[in-house]
Amino acid sequence: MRFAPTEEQAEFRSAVKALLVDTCDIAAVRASWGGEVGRHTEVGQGNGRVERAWKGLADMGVLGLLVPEADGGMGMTQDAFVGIAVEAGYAGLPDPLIETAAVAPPVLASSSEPLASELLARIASGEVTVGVGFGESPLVPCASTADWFLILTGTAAHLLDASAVDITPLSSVDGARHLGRVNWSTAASTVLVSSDSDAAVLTAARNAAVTFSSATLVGLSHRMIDMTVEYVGERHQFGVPIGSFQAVKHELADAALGVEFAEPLAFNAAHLLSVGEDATVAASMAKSRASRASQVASDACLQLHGAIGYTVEHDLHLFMKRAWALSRQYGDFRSHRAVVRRALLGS
Amino acid sequence: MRFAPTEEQAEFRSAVKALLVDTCDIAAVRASWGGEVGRHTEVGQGNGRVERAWKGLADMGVLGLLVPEADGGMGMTQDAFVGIAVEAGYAGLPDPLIETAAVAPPVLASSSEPLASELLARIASGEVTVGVGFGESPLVPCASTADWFLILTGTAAHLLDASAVDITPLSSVDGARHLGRVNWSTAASTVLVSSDSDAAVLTAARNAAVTFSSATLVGLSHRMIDMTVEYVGERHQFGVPIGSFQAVKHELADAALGVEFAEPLAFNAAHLLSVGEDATVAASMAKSRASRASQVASDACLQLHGAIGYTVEHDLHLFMKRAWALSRQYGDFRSHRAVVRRALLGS
Amino acid sequence: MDLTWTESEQRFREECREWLRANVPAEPLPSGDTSEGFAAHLEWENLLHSAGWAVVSWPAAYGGRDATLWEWLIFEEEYYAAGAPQRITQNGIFLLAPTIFEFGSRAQQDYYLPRMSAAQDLWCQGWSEPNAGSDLAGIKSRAVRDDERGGWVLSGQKTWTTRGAFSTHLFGLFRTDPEAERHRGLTYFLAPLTAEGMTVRGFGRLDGDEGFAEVFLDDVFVPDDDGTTETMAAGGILGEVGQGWGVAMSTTSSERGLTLRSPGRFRAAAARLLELAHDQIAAGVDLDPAVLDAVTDAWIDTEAYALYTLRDVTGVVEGTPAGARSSYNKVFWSELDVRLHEAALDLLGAEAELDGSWMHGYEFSLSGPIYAGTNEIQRNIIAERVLGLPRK
Amino acid sequence: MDLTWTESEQRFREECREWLRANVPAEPLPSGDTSEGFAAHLEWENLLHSAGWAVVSWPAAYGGRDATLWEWLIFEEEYYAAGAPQRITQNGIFLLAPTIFEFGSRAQQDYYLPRMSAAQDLWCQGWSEPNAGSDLAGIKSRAVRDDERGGWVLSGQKTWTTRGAFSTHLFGLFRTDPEAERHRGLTYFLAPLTAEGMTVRGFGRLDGDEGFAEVFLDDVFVPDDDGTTETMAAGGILGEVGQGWGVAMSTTSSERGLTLRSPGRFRAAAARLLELAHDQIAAGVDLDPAVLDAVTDAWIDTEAYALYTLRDVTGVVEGTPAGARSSYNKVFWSELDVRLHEAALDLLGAEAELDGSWMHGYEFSLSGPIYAGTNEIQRNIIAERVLGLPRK
Repeated sequence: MRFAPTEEQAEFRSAVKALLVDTCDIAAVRASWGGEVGRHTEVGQGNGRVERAWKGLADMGVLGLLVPEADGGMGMTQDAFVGIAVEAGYAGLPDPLIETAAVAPPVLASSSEPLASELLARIASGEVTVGVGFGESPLVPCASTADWFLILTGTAAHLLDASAVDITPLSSVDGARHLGRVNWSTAASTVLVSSDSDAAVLTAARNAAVTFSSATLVGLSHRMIDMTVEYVGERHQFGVPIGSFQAVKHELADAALGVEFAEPLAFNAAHLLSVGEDATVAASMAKSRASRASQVASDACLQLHGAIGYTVEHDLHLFMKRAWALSRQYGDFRSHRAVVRRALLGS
Repeated sequence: MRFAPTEEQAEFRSAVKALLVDTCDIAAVRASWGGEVGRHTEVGQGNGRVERAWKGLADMGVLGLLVPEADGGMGMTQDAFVGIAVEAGYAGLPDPLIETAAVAPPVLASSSEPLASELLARIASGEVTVGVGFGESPLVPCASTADWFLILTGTAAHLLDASAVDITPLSSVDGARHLGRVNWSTAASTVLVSSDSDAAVLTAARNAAVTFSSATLVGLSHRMIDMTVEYVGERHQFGVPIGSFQAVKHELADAALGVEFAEPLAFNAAHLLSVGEDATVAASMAKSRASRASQVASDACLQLHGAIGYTVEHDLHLFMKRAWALSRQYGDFRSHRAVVRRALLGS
Repeated sequence: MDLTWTESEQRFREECREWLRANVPAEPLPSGDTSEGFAAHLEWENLLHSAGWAVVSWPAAYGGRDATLWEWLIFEEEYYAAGAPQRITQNGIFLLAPTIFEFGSRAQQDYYLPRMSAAQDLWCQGWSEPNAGSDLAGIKSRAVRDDERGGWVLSGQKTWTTRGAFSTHLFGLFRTDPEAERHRGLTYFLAPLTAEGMTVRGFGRLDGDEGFAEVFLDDVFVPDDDGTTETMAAGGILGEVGQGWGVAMSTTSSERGLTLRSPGRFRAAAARLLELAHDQIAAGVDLDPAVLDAVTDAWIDTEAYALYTLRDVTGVVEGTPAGARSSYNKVFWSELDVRLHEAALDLLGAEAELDGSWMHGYEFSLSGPIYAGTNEIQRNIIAERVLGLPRK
Repeated sequence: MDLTWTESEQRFREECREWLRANVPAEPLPSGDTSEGFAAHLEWENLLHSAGWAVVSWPAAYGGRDATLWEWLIFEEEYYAAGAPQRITQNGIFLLAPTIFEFGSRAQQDYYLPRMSAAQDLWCQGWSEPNAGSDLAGIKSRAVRDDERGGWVLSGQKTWTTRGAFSTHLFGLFRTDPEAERHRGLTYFLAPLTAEGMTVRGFGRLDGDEGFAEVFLDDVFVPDDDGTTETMAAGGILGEVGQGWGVAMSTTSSERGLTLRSPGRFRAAAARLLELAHDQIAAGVDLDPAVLDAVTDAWIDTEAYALYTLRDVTGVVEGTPAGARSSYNKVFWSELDVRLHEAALDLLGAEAELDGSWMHGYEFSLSGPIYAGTNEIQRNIIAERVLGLPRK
């Protein structure tokens, strides 16, 4: 029994953190915001990508972490990825990291098609990104820049290249999302894996998206809390730092409490994915808690920043809006609790 | 438009409050606790009644407030009673006041049986109490001392005298409850009003029980908050009254906030009963809020009292346990919210 | 209790409803906190004023129709139910006007109020400063006496000035006695933003609107009041010199209290929320029962707020205003507004993040617990001034 | 990560389970916080001890079996899953023993620990006083030096002493330096409740048990330690004179931390909760979906707590104990325990008020956020010592 990352995993995570501090600072996140996004025009003209960070992640092997060694990856397991997803959240990295590097690879690796193998290699090298969507006509972040799309319906994983889909760009509250609704036509040729052939791979893909978006939310929440701790330690009112008021302390303590107990659930789900067990309930537990914790943290952090947090010039909103979006993507607090409820109580 | 008691109602309520301060002090409540109640033996040997208060209420006309003048009552409407139910809650009066004086009279008055008229007169004079239960085999407080039982099933109001029912005494967490499960046999002769003949009277009886138990909970919550305000103003820790800590302030403010906004809902439901409109949704709104507010208030008040509140020697538990019981009697927070939900959304 | 409207009140409601039905723009105007939207809203204000609906509860002489408080409630209910535009004049009408009514000279009332109701003068609030937000008494902007010119010279910086970039006038507190501490030695000033020495810098709110501004005052001259229109146009003082705190507190309690947040706004939002829920149910969207509970909770709380307000208005009408209890009001409506919008986002599920009216409304609702005295401050007030807990 | 148990740990689990299956009383014992129940529990403690299960993680010499922290976790899980009796020895084993292991002399360890594990000495905690609850440093009970007799004379009053009426010994803090303020000048004493000058008055808790006591000390003499069994039987001092605060804080953090609240207790409660839910569903009780959500929420939080503990234990085993972060632990388990029981009451509906195991458990759970440092204090610790917010 040992519930902690290995020393090697912890060191790798630290290196990724250092890379992101360097390549994905707040200015980079801000610059990734999109100009086409109606009322957010003043923020940026970006495309939802931080290329320098992406290149660094490829160079370090993060993008190929779950790609088999035979395809040029590191052939590692999901418990090595979960801490990295937390760091990506902490940095506010807008790129489709968990989709490209953690959801797609196991699905591709389960296929014997030559295309799949080729794509794995190009994922590991950072050449392509993959957009992931749930359902027939899904909302997909980073849709405008994705090279490939992996669409998970109830019964199959469909793989489509960007030219095979029709994307309607949609404006998200998070200007870095570059969301698109993906429309496409099912065909036998689009099916990469079906539930008849390999249901476990489909389930694992769903669970990976849920698990790693939970981990990302944990990171985002930590970031918002850290920003707020710093702010309330500096901001003075009534002659003292506002962080010395007990109401402020307790609001932040509660925010931290929620994140603290969401985190092990995400790590547990990643562990189950690693050992090939069904992680459905575990992933839903994680997303239910991480989504709610991120909401509690957002609310507390905005409130404690007061009016300054309510401006686009302050950085808080960059993280908060990402949390709002991710807390509902791949299922929200309540829908994931319902998964657990049905597993426990049948209804 | 005028949403406030009349001057006359307000004065009457004040007089009732004064009576209860005098006749139903904490010692009287404590003495009403029962000796047969297993683990609470040390508290009292009472029968769940405060006779002196009951007599006073009869003398003042409270018990006959809703009894027609022809039957010896005051022939007033429910909006004159709601403030009194709040005061009964504030005092912690254990007697079956709302059942005897507010639920039973309109049902009895709708019947043309001579027995009904006789009973109304005896209610007004304080000679008899009525236990009220919902369902086929209900839990009824003050069951051992009730002279009559009014059992509301889905389709009828049954009236039974104490000799016609079989009571299994049950121990409640609130030692003043003297709860019994009432078993009895339906017969044509037990039906006082049926839904075929007068569905509105049955609905109003249900709504009266729900509305006035909400008002009672409002009073109980006010009492617990007042006790706590007093305690935290006196109790010193770290060299200051603990009431000066912001966490204590905010916990009490939140408790008060819940009660503050539950109260008008109870008054509104009583008003609808007064004017003969269907109060089902209004009563459920009130009970949903009053139940929840009383729970928030109990939790806050116990927590802020600390260990002393956790003793039977301190008075807080007398009110808190009554709130626990009443918040679930006649439907709890969630089941009443469900009534509103179905009315709004159909499911 | 009498929870019915009189016949005359019902007629008043009919009249409101009819006019609004005929005049509210079919398409919602662009946000009044953007430059293009502001112009459209100004037009709407002119229309409202010309029809006598701008300030229903004011005297006719100032552009109102002498409506009762009950009628005002009815008007608000109909206004929001009709989906009529937000009021860009609201900082003046709801925050400054009550103060002018209470502390202004007759000449000031006659000059400022008609211009305000006609949207000729558009007022913004100069309360917060970079180091004075929740702690309003920490104000550092100052006004120095200039006996030679006969007036006061204002300098300093105000911030978080809602719609400051589009307004024409500022009201705010300035320190006139540099020796006095905290809330003593402050004076309540009025000044045009066009005055020499004023600089306004707009900046963005997180909901994407540009509605915030910083106002820099660099030796802005406000002349003494000689009762002439000319000097009043150049600004003035409300109440006595040095008494600004008391004057401001009266405005603050209007802001926190009944006047700003009539239940109409929340009832209209609750009605839209129910509509959205019915639409989603009809569309066969798989909704967790807990989402329907969230909708129901928000609806019940809206009703509770509406009833609470009726009780409060009864109190005001009968001479027992809410006082410090208005802090209950502020906390409740601001947190209710968040819950109403959260429930809508929950109904929308993954589509909640899309830029739309509910997300926009949600973002706006998040400012409620912050502005007009943070809810932390309000809870202190409830605990100390309503419940009677010790201050220290 | 390796979330599997080793073979030897699995064997340990089997052994626990088998012994418990064979020995746990079929009918629950009456509450150990009542006089009749206490006797039955004492018998159980003797049985546990004779089979070597009383203190599994202690050295064999003191009655344990040198189990690892992981094995201790397994034991706790099996113990609660089996519905085994509450531990009336827990104040000694979990609160005092860690302090004796850390601060006691070898002679003290050899004397007190075996007697404690065998339930010969039953310890209660003398922390709180009428004016020192959350503010432990406000302690007024004092110990005065008596050089002539060679020892200390204790006087004062302790209160909220859980199971004090049934215990044989008291550990607590006394002021040895009357000049020193607050947490300076305190010393950690051990004393038998049978000593001359001790008066114990039991009183009732709100859950109906008699488990609280006040202890009055009227010149109780505690002799200096000369290493003999006789003097140790008459009491003693843990750690240095005047260093009681530091010694006590180590005990307090054991109380707050991992040792007292293993996840086993909550997992067992969550399992019973699910069973109740299934029973109610099978019985056709009309349950609002929100009640099932409350059950699910409590279950998820229990799993989260169990995983959190595994992480913490991994840290302890690898040399990075939780420190101030154990306040997260205390807040979470104590509020989780309330939610677990609330969910059960919600399942029971109108029958929740009946005197039964869930209501009794609910009442007991309400003490969790109060004792062992109120959750208000714990949240202060989280904010100040974990997050780093300014103290003042």
